[in-house]
Amino acid sequence: MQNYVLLMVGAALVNNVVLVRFLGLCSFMGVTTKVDTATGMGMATTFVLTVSSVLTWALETFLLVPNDLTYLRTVTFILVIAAVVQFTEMVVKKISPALFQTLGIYLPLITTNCSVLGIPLLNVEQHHNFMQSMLYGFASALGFSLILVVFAGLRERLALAEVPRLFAGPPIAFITASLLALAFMGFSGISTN
Amino acid sequence: MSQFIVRSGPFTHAPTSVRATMGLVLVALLPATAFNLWLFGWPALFMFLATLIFCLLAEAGCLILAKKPLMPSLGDGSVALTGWLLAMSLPPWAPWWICLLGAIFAVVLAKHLFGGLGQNVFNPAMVGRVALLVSFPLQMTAFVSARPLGSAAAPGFGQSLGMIFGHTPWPDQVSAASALGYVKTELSRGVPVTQSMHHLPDLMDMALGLHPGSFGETSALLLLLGGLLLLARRVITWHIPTAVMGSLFVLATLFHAVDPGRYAGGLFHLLSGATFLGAFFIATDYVTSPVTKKGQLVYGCGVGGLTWLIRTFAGYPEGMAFAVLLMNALTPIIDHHFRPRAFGRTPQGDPLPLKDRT
Amino acid sequence: MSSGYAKIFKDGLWENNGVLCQMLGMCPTMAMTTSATNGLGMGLATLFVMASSNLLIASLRNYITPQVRIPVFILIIAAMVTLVDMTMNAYMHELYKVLGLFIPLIVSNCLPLGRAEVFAAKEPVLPSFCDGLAMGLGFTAALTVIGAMREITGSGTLFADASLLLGPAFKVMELRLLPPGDGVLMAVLPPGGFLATGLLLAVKRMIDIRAGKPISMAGAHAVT
Amino acid sequence: MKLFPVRGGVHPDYRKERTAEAAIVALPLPKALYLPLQQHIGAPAEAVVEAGQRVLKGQLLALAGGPVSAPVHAPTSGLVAAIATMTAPHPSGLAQPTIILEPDGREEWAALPPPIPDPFAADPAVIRARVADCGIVGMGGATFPSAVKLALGTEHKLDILLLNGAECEPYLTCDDRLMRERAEAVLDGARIMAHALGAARVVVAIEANKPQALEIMARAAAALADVTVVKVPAQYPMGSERHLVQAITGRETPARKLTADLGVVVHNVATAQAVREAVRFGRPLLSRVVTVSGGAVAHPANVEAPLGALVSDLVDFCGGLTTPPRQVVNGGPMMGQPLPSLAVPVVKGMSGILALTAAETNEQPSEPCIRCGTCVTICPCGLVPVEMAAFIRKEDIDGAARLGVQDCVSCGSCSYICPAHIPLVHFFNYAKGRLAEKAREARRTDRVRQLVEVHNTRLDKLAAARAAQAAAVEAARAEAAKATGATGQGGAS
Amino acid sequence: MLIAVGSMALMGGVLGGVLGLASRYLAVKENPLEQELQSLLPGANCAQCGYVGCGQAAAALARGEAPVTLCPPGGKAVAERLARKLGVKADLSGQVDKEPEFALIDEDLCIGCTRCIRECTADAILGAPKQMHTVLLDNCHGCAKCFKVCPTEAIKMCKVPVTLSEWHWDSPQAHSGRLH
Amino acid sequence: MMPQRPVVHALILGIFCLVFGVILATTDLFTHDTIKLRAVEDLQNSLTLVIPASIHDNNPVSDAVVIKDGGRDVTVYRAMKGGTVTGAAYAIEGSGYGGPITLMLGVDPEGKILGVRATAFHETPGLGDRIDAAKSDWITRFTGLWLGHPPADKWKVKKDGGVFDQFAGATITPRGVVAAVKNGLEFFARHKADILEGRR
Ligand SMILES: Cc1cc2nc3c(=O)[nH]c(=O)nc-3n(C[C@H](O)[C@H](O)[C@H](O)COP(=O)(O)O)c2cc1C
Ligand SMILES: Cc1cc2nc3c(=O)[nH]c(=O)nc-3n(C[C@H](O)[C@H](O)[C@H](O)COP(=O)(O)O)c2cc1C
Ligand SMILES: Cc1cc2nc3c(=O)[nH]c(=O)nc-3n(C[C@H](O)[C@H](O)[C@H](O)COP(=O)(O)O)c2cc1C
Ligand SMILES: Cc1cc2nc3c(=O)[nH]c(=O)nc-3n(C[C@H](O)[C@H](O)[C@H](O)CO)c2cc1C
Ligand code: SF4
Ligand code: SF4
Ligand code: SF4
Ligand code: SF4
Ligand code: FES
Repeated sequence: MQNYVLLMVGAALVNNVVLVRFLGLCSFMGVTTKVDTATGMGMATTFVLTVSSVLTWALETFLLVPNDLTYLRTVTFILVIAAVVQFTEMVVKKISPALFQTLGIYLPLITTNCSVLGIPLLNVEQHHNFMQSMLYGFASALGFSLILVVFAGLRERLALAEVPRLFAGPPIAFITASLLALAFMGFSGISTN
Repeated sequence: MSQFIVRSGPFTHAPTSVRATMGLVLVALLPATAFNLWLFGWPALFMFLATLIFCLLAEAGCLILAKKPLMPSLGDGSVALTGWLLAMSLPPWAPWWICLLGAIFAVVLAKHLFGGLGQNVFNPAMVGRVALLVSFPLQMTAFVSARPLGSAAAPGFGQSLGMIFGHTPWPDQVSAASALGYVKTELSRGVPVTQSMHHLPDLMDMALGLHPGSFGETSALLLLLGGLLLLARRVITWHIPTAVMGSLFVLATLFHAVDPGRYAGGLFHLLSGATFLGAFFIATDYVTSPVTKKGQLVYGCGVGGLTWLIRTFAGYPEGMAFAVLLMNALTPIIDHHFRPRAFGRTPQGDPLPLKDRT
Repeated sequence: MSSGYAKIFKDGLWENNGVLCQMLGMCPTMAMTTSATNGLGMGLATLFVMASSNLLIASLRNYITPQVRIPVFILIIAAMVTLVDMTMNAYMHELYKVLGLFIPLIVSNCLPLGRAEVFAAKEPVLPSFCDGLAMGLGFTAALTVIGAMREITGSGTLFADASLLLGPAFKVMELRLLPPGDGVLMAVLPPGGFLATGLLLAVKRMIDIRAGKPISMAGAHAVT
Repeated sequence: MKLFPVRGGVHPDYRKERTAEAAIVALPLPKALYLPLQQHIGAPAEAVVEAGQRVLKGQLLALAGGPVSAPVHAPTSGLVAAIATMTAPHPSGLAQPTIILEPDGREEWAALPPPIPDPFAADPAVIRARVADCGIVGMGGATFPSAVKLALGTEHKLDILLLNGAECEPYLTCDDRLMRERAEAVLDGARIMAHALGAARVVVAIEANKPQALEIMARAAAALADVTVVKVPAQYPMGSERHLVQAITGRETPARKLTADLGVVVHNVATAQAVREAVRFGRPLLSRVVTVSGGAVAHPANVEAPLGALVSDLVDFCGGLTTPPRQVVNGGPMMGQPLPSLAVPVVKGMSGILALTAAETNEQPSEPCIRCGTCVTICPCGLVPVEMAAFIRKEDIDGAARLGVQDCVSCGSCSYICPAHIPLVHFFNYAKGRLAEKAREARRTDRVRQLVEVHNTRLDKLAAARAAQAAAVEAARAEAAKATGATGQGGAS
Repeated sequence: MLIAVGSMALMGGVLGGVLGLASRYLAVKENPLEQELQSLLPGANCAQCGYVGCGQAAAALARGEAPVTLCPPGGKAVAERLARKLGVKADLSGQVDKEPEFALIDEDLCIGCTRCIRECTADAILGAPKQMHTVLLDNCHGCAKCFKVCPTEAIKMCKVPVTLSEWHWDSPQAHSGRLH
Repeated sequence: MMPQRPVVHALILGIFCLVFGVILATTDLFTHDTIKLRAVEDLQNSLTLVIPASIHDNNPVSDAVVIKDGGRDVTVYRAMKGGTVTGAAYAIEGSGYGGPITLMLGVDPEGKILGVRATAFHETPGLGDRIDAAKSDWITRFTGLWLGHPPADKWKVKKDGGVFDQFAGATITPRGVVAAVKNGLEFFARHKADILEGRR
């Protein structure tokens, strides 16, 4: 139990996907102009990452390793993830326009977010079992969502600040992210195993 | 009359100003600063002045580049305060280039790239300190034990000048670990907290400030004095300091009760590190903390809790600066969620329902 | 048509640079720029993948239906990456030892997919290939510059270990600018990556302003 | 009586001592009176006299221009010199139609409507009609036509008429003096209004910084079972209707509702006195008490001035200006409006004329907001001034509206307290103006769309009718042709 | 080798089939303009435009809420393509809001020709043939159609005057009060 | 757009997968063994760093034994000269600031260190990465030491009362390495007989 908690704290805070692992940065920069968008994206990513962690665990355990096909890992992982995400999007769009507006519209963004491949690959690298894979995916996505929302809050405030012309927009966003990463270094060294 | 008719009312204003506010904070910092100048001697004075001057120069440089007038901003005391607080959070004998880089991190990076006073989202002094700590862990954890000015062990004027601005080596045997650092190192080699406590100054000395630490953080009592002045003059309110110290104390005491060998006690956490400096002077920075009282309580608890977490579990022995920056990042979200309830409206912003009158 | 190709290259290198304007492929931009050499290596590997995947996609685009477009594009890119990975591991092992870590990550880089969608899926083969090349070059340049910024300030060196990547002849590139241990460590840590990128964006904007170009603020209008 | 706490607010330097002991003095009749047609909220009044016409004191000069409007009467007898446009006592300095009356000094009364002998037996509608005819508007500053407010009793079940004697604005003492000098009249008027409203009780709320008024009013009320005098704490803006109601009843008026929905109607003490004059004596609203004060005024005083007297007349009456003022204000320093010049007339809502020195205004160039949060703490409406101003600064008016800028009562507390001297209220006034403008625009567009639709349908109908007519004519002609054809020949012309 | 190729092909077939099925049976009617616009956008779904992905960006473009220059990854090329598709000029910065106006008929010049009445779509002009015409201020929306047809130039377009109740404070940043 | 039957999409994606599957599988076919070979070469290269070439004439990779230690299998590569074991090398793991540190440790039959190298770690550049032989000679200073020299309670960094230098500003990494090397020597001491005699 304690192991799982540590695993999750590690994935969410200490080795935060965005600020430490450097995964999913394009979404991080793209969807954080508004808190609402960031929240939606966070929820959608949490869903996809959890599902894809489980799926790829199955793929790895039942197809790739038994047949010595690990060289196909990257290809099969990303293929399955992309297709599943696209399929989910279609299903949500059809069955619930409301859900589509809150979650579904974010799904296409997720395929081009490298955390959906990065986290499954990390799962493999760290030899996670089924439960660990799922929790790791889930917690990483929570960490991702947290940073997304926090950063969106900061950017909403920056949008109202008198930032010098040279830095307004993306440059100051990166500098803010830099200071956020600096703050997160406070968590470094928390042992998670 | 012509100049102000373009403005709507009110036509009377409270006798407040940014300058007066900042001035009061500077005054409140004086006792602790003076005491620590005495405690750490000439090198500390040079370090302090260097930091202050570099910060003022950095501000002036930024203002010139931004083509803004110099005086109102330089004179309102905010950058002096940033420099002062930065100096107070540096090791007392830090060399000049640490001061310079700190000033650049604090004033240029954390303040002026965001647009100057009031626009920054992170506490400039703490950005300066943390960037230095991360970049120069060695120099930033080189503390000294007290050598009061005038005592035999205190370095002389010329020697001190050399230590801060040149390459004069430190006198032997002055370097010392801070209390938090010592406990953490001992713990990492398996020495329980209960045992390492015996090698630390007693709580009275800790409260008075007679222990190694950053330049301005050691004297809890004098900082408290300054804090009370700020409270009395209503520059700050009780919410943030109480929340910071309360949450830190409660967490530390609880865990200490469960496992005294692993976790240091509440009083120790209060009196060591930058707890008082942080609670009264740093976490309270207007610009980077929430504007509502409820928000401030949440923010303060966050700072206290994270400080404890980082001190107890993470790689760095002291967590106040990180905790402040982390909560700075959360401030917009906190502000968003803890807006006061508007008159005649529900917390969600809808008009209150009309009650049936009977 | 030559001016068309000139424009493609100008776009890739400056006007519509993948990192500095499109802000795609940010992950390797942050993760792989602790030194100029790393940036260069990652850039070159990406360059190869982008050029070849653009080439393939442009030639096959007429056979792909919209419903399966994204999976197919991703498949092609991933296959190219795996191909590069295996080949380099086997036949360019020394180089692989330096770059090996970065290569699988190219799949998840969103720049190749972005270019596939925006260019290769719509344009003929040769321009697409050039676009991949140009975007890859721009990407390489940006990563190398960011890497250099971080390496100089963080470790005091420039192009350290470049000879491992490019061969012993490039030993001359390896410079030491500060005494060992004198760097600002933050630069090579995560905050440094964001900071260097932010500063580079500001520099680019300054140059564009000097050149009298209108400045674009991505996403800025949506916030007002 | 148990009071309830009110959130926020400030304690400005009251400076009331300068005029608190100055008994009300009447202004000698000036050479000319300038009576703007718009002295109230609502539609402007419409002049019913012409230039050159002689009028008597109390005679109707302009008729209410709509259901929410108020008539204007002659404050004295004299000659209508002209009806011209003239700078309004308004920050815009816009010109507006004004009746210029040259007094003849004879103070000849016109035939007034007869007194209502026993107002407490009269039909509320009669009282309302009288109040409307006498041109009475709220004298607490809002200048809302009082008769409209007196009609609230017809739709709401009212318990309390709350008489607003808070006078929370610094400097102003006109209500204070009125209560001290004419307590019986004020209470009589209040009870008449309570009767008109159908409210059983009158509660008089007076701030604690007016002990004499409290005492005198309490004494006057002692004999009246239905009147209670309550001491409320001196806490700006206690005089604000909704906050006063909260302090007295503990109930919070829901946004976009009226206090009447809670069973309370608030009127100013001067309004009450004016209502009494109208009901008991048939006298329209002709004059008002104005506090003339401020550091630049030689002898501050409470002046009862005929409406239409120039501000400069009052200032001269008070000894003139000792130094050039930094600001001349209509009303109190917190909510008052700057006056464009001294050559503007006294109007019904003008409770004070303040000539303030720079030291008094303490106006300083604004600095960047340091997010101290004081404005949030003190805003009596629970708003977040700092954020609203940030949105407005970026011209995001809708963002400010989402934060509730329209709930702001412009009390000025936030601007008063702001250490960075940011003109917060000015930002909010601007935003509210822009929002109102947008709403007007939207209404206008809607109206135009409707008009165009009507126009088009009319044209269509017309075209259809014409087509039908043409077809009929055609048919008739064909018919006729057939007929002629059938009968052989001959010309149907 | 066989397993590798076989499993890959199988995966591809199954996934392709599923997506194909989905696209057929889960299809949702979409605005064709939106779809066309979306096909012009990069499809990088990076959200830098401030919308959630290219689909939402296209929808906003179709609604006319977004400028054609919205997409940083697309750069100038996409902006031009979008502009061509939507038939707008890419550079819209020169446009200024017109202040509201109304028509005023100079009664001395009006010859009662009624041409203006026929033009006015808002029924804002009163009058009969050979009689003087006046404009109902409340109805006129300043379209200036009447202004263009008047043979005697009796119609002038005037700025709507600010009334006391319509006036409002200018922004404190404007530093240009109407008073001095 | 022509409406297409689902099977068309299935075919397209299937064929693409098939084609690229063939391509990748073929490449794998050609590169599989080479890649394996390279891995072995890498291993050999790291072994030569900790076992001097002069003391053996065999290929240590092929003379490996697997030792069970606790629940772990440790592969020990043995250097032999003329059939007698002259040295042994094996991977050990320590924990540093940035996570696990993998080291290769070479010892002679007496348990004296022939060499230590860090082969994989994530320590901070400029701080902990000085355990890399390319960055500083710190790691080479283990050569020639054994469990009694320095005495067992001095196998610590100076800060903890031992004899090993810590890095300025980084104690955790050296502490981890010293502890790992000490553990490695104790492992050898425990299994000396098995290793020397080649029992598994
Ligand atoms: C039926 C009715 C409608 C009213 N509508 C408004 C209104 O739209 N705007 C307004 O300012 N006051 C209106 N009032 C007057 C308010 O009750 C209140 O007296 C006025 O807003 C001034 O109060 P204040 O100065 O505290 O804001 C209305 C009163 C009545 C009886
Ligand atoms: C902030 C604020 C302060 C006010 N202060 C007073 C006051 O001190 N005295 C007063 O009579 N009205 C004051 N008013 C106006 C009252 O809200 C209300 O309009 C008035 O009492 C209604 O009476 P009337 O219609 O007779 O003027 C204030 C309004 C606001 C918004
Ligand atoms: C950014 C950063 C990176 C660090 N990296 C290392 C590291 O690689 N190795 C290490 O032993 N300590 C590392 N540390 C931790 C400290 O520098 C130091 O080791 C710790 O505070 C205890 O060392 P001391 O006892 O010498 O103070 C790092 C600290 C920071 C801030
Ligand atoms: C109570 C109080 C506390 C402050 N604390 C800090 C601080 O911790 N760090 C700092 O850089 N400035 C501090 N300031 C000064 C000022 O807010 C700072 O320069 C701004 O953050 C710069 O925009 C403080 C000011 C006040 C009034
Ligand atoms: S009172 Fe002024 S300085 Fe303080 S938060 Fe409000 S606007 Fe900012
Ligand atoms: S925001 Fe409005 S209501 Fe609140 S204090 Fe400011 S002026 Fe008063
Ligand atoms: S910025 Fe362009 S590529 Fe990115 S989501 Fe918007 S439209 Fe798509
Ligand atoms: S301007 Fe337009 S609306 Fe106005 S009167 Fe002329 S035609 Fe009618
Ligand atoms: S490279 Fe774009 S999300 Fe990672």
